Amino acid sequence: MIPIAEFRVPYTRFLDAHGHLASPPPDFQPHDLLPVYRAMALTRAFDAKAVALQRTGQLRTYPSSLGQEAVTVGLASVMRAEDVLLPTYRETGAMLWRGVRMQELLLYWSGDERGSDFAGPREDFPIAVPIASQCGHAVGVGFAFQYRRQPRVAVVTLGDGATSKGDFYEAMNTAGAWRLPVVFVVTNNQWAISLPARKQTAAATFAQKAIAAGIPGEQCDGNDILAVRDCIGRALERARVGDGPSLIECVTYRLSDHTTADDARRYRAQDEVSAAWALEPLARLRHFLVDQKLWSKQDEETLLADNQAAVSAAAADYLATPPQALSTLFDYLYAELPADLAAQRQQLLTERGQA
Amino acid sequence: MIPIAEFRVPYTRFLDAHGHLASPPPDFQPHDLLPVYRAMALTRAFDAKAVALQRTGQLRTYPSSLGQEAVTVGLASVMRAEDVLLPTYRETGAMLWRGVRMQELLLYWSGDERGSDFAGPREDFPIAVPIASQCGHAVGVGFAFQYRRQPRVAVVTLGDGATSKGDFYEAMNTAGAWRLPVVFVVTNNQWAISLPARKQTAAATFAQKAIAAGIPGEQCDGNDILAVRDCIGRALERARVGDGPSLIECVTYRLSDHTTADDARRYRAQDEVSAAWALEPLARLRHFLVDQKLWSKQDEETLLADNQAAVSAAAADYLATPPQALSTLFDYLYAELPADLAAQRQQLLTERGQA
Amino acid sequence: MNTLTLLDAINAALAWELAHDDNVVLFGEDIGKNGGVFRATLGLQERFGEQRVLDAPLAETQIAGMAIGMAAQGLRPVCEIQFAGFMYSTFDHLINHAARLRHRTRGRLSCPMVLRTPVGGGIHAPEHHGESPEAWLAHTPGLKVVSPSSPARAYGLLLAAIRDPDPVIFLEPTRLYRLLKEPVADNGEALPLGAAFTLREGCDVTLVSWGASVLETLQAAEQLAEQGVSAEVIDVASLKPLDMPTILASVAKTGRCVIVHEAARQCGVGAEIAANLASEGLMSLLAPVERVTGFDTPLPLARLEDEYLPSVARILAAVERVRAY
Amino acid sequence: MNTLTLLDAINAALAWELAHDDNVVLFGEDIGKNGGVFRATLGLQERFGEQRVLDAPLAETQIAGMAIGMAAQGLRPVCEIQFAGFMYSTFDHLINHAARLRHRTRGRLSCPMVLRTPVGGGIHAPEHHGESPEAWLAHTPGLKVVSPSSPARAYGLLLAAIRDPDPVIFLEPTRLYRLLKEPVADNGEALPLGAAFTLREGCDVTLVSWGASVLETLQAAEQLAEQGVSAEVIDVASLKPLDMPTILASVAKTGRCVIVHEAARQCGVGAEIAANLASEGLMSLLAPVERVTGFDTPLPLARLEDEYLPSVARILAAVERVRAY
Ligand SMILES: Cc1ncc(C[n+]2csc(CCOP(=O)(O)OP(=O)(O)O)c2C)c(N)n1
Ligand SMILES: Cc1ncc(C[n+]2csc(CCOP(=O)(O)OP(=O)(O)O)c2C)c(N)n1
Ligand SMILES: [Mg+2]
Ligand SMILES: [Mg+2]
Repeated sequence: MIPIAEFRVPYTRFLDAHGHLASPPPDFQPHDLLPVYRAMALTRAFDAKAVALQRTGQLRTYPSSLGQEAVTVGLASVMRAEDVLLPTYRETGAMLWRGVRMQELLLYWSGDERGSDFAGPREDFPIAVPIASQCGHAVGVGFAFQYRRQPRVAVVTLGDGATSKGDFYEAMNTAGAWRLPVVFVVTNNQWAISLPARKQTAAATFAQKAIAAGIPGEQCDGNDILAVRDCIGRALERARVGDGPSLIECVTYRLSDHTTADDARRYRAQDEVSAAWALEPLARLRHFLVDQKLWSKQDEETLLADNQAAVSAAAADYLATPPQALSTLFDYLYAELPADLAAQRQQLLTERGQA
Repeated sequence: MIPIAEFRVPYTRFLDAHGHLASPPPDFQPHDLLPVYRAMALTRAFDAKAVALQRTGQLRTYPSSLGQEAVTVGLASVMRAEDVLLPTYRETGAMLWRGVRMQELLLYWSGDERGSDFAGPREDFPIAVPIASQCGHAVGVGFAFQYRRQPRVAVVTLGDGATSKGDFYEAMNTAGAWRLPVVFVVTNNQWAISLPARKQTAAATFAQKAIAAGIPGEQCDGNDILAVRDCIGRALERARVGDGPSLIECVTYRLSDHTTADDARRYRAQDEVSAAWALEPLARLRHFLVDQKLWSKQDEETLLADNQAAVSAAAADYLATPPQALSTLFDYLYAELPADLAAQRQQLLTERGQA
Repeated sequence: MNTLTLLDAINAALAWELAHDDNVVLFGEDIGKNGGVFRATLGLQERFGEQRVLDAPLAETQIAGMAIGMAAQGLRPVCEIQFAGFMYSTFDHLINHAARLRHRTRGRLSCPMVLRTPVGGGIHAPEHHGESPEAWLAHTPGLKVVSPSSPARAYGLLLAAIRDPDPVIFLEPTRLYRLLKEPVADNGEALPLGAAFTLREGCDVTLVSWGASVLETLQAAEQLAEQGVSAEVIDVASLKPLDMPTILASVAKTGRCVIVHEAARQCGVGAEIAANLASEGLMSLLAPVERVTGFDTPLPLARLEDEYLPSVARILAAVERVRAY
Repeated sequence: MNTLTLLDAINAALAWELAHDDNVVLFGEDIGKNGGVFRATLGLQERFGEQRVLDAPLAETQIAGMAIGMAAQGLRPVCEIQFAGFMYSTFDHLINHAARLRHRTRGRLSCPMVLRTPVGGGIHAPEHHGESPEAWLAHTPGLKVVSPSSPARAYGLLLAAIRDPDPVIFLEPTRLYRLLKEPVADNGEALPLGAAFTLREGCDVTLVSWGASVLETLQAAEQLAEQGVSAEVIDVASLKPLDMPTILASVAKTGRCVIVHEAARQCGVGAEIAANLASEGLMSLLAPVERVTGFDTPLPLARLEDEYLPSVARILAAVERVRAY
């Protein structure tokens, strides 16, 4: 049997678990990582605050991204403002980097639609709850860029679990066939609620799923911010110059419960979690920055205090937000409210003494 | 960048376009191919008859499998009777081999549900019209075999176009994760109605789509009956002994229009079709058998006459089949007819003077 | 003014919008060189190029999903699902996303897409090629759902659908594609969405229908006229939003209503119309509301297909019952 | 007899069938060790093993598709879709295959599967976690659709669903999962599918509901009783087939009907019931049929969710209107 096709899935890591850099990526400027580090730390502070708010009944179900900050901030930090992000519910770091405000995220997770009306990246998609459905949308966004000859890229994120959905493959395949500027980022945090990644698929990597679509697939250490930025950066560049879509798998770990409604101790061993803590991205990057003399204990203390203040201020803003009007049940469904709905709207307002 | 995974897609061909055998597959007995050749020829005769019936208003839309006989007969000829086939609409050769009667196929294509009530392989699935949906069912059938520890295999066929549907990937992935006895056969006949395979996907082969699911994927010359039987035979064996699913891509060519409702001259060049005729499977196998002194001109003439007679007899049987009762609109929907439907049934029969 | 079939009218409306709005993009299976399996898009790829009229890979979920992405970016995607029976895998996108994008983002993003698909039985095609999905769609908040019953209405409503700022599902009655011709002014003039069309005035009974069944409904009205019974015929045309005021006004006049549709009866759009008659129209009703519909079974294969579809005879029998009441 | 929540009752019914029928296999996302996100399958994998209670990869289309394959092979697959909002991608399989396999093969193959999924709002979960899909399903010929409103009915109807030879969609009202307890005899006795339950007899007005809304409907009836109004309360329970005789008989007695459901109004199951009242029940009706339903909008996010759901006040107002008529 002659092989008719051969494939390799490359793996990228620069920073080891101790923050030690063997060889740097091309054009690497360590101080570029300072804002990235700050954003990762802010994301972690925000997650902690959100969980605390939920625990005290001030927020609804919340999915923490604890441990995944290198992926979320990393991918956003190499995107351009005019690119479009199509996020899952665990992309807090990416959304914050791109300008979504913390109050908006809190509003969203409190069950208030205004949380998806970002003042910031106006063309970014809202959080997609139906797993993998955002992949299809990303291809449409990528098509619009290609159609208008704009050098922009649609970046869509999904989890390891999401790769089992047909939507993902259909999207990759169409993006490949039409050579569209789309980057698929699979955040392999090793769990899909209670299902470990090794039971999700017989595939050894998630990156190799790209081969099905005939597009480049790479795996990187998703706790190594350099690797994330390098791999996704190159994928963005390929997409931008017309070389089509790519898939990047970032291997990380979900250090938190699936959401605040979940108790991961029911289904996964504590020592697995402890081992994963040793690989987490924030400490790793801090070690590197400290080694490079770019970061000090003092810097760290200031940062923690600043983040705490920022997060608390956002929470206060969020809590002070007046409720949405009742009529908003109807007001945004269509550009113009059809007559039958106008009647239902009127009925509700009358019933509730608002008309 | 270190490769973290590497893959090869093997290609198999034994008989070249002239029916010349370079080296035989293991345990090869040329005379085993005689019934296979006969079945391929019968399939071709049946297809011609069905098209003729359609052209004379005696059959509805019919999808010919002209040129694909090595795939359809080949795959069925290496299955066991107790395996289950989940076919598309272009698997005439496989269905006939497995015992579906020609009259039943004609009934089906005339728009009569009884055509799917095969007297023959009672557990085989009916023809699936919604593209790729049968893939999901096959995984369930394979599960039932595994669950009952039966050494049986579910064989599901799909086209090159069908590989763009998410159903296919979801099915392969689940079959892989659960190591189920399922063989996915992709008949790459190079066209999905008017879309050529190269526009269906950026993937260089359809076999490589297996890599996404972490299961073996192989490509073979689908016009070489030896290659088809070898590849699918090995895949069946792996499945049967508990080694899980495989994907086999058989490269062939749709020599006919998509269906009798289609006119392929609208979208494909005649010289492509002529070139494909030079590779077709029936003549190739005949040349081989003649070379082996297993087949003569006389044999061929007898076969053609026999097939003609069989096909005409089947057509006559089909045309003589009395129509289904009106009440069959209702009679098979549920095991027991609910009261509301009983009323609708009664209404229809009364209206039509049958009650 | 050219005399067009419904298919020609659709082709003309698509061509008009492609010519007048650069944001309009067509895609679907086999719609390019092949012009679609019914030829609704015949010649459009040749005329407007492969960037504007695209053959999509065989993946309906993706077709709907990508339409949403394009629409959110301000394009006006018009996608085709080859047959309605293959659109069920788009429901997740239609229900969870297309219909909600504007609502979810408080108007920041919106979804001005059109999904066209042939619907209805009677052409004796294979299984799944004659489905009538309008009720599922009409039950979906955030969508608009339209089905024309004549070339001129097809032309005007399709233009309106493409120009509408929200997602519109455009259901094309396959059976009518080539059956009737009428003069259609190809002048880019749209018809309003959300308005029913009174095709024939009458005072004895109101016949309500849409899509291909309008044909048999009109034939029934014709035969009734010969018997001296004056039937008002309403083509609902918009299944969502539904123009109940027109129907209620008619029934206020006639006191009797027969609703005709091909889709299965239970929870069909006919149920919604009858339910409104049972509430807002109750006092007008001089007789029970009759529904002449497909049975609560799948559409049978070709041989028995015609037994399933509402026939003129069944409509007349229902009229007879409501009149005799 | 143990006092069980609706969740306990479902767990008990599943355990009973697993213990008594080797062909029963459960699968779905997170139903194994985790016992499902609501814990409906708690302890079942441990008790019956990983071959009978399986965690499926995250792929709803496939979950439905494989249930069909299993069922065709004579197993009794009971699959779980984690939330109803994620079931739309199963519609292709449900409509085109599960509902038609027996019909298509003239009875040669059949599809005795159950698809369980939590439905309905009111628990303030994230978006898509509170959908009410019953009307889409009830419009699908070949399916059966059930939704229980009490622990005992959940137990008996789920047993019936699993034993039924045809595909049954079992809609579990999330809001009731842990809200009520009642004594349930865990004796393997099924309740009939296709029969409504009259929960309360009365003669002034008929209140018809199903699923979680039965709760508010009963509360409204209670308050009406205090005002001297006697309301009959019917839990439809089976959305398909629909037990219209029970409803018609009740309205024949009361002359007034208010239908209560969470799903959007247009083409909801309430429309079907009202449509039947407008035909077969017309002469019983002393007042317009009222529907108290979700609005024709998506269920809003948590903050406004309760404004969407039919409340006791809205039911009472509707009763007031039909009584004042
Ligand atoms: C289509 C769909 N099915 C099920 C769910 C429920 N659900 C929410 S998150 C989740 C697991 C997702 O896992 P993964 O893709 O790995 O992302 P992660 O949560 O690990 O970030 C599931 C099953 C959903 N939201 N959408
Ligand atoms: C889900 C679905 N979409 C569309 C169709 C219409 N259709 C029938 S055959 C076909 C092309 C299939 O191509 P391929 O899978 O290559 O099989 P082939 O016809 O070449 O054997 C299409 C689009 C369908 N039957 N089902
Ligand atoms: Mg995950
Ligand atoms: Mg093909």
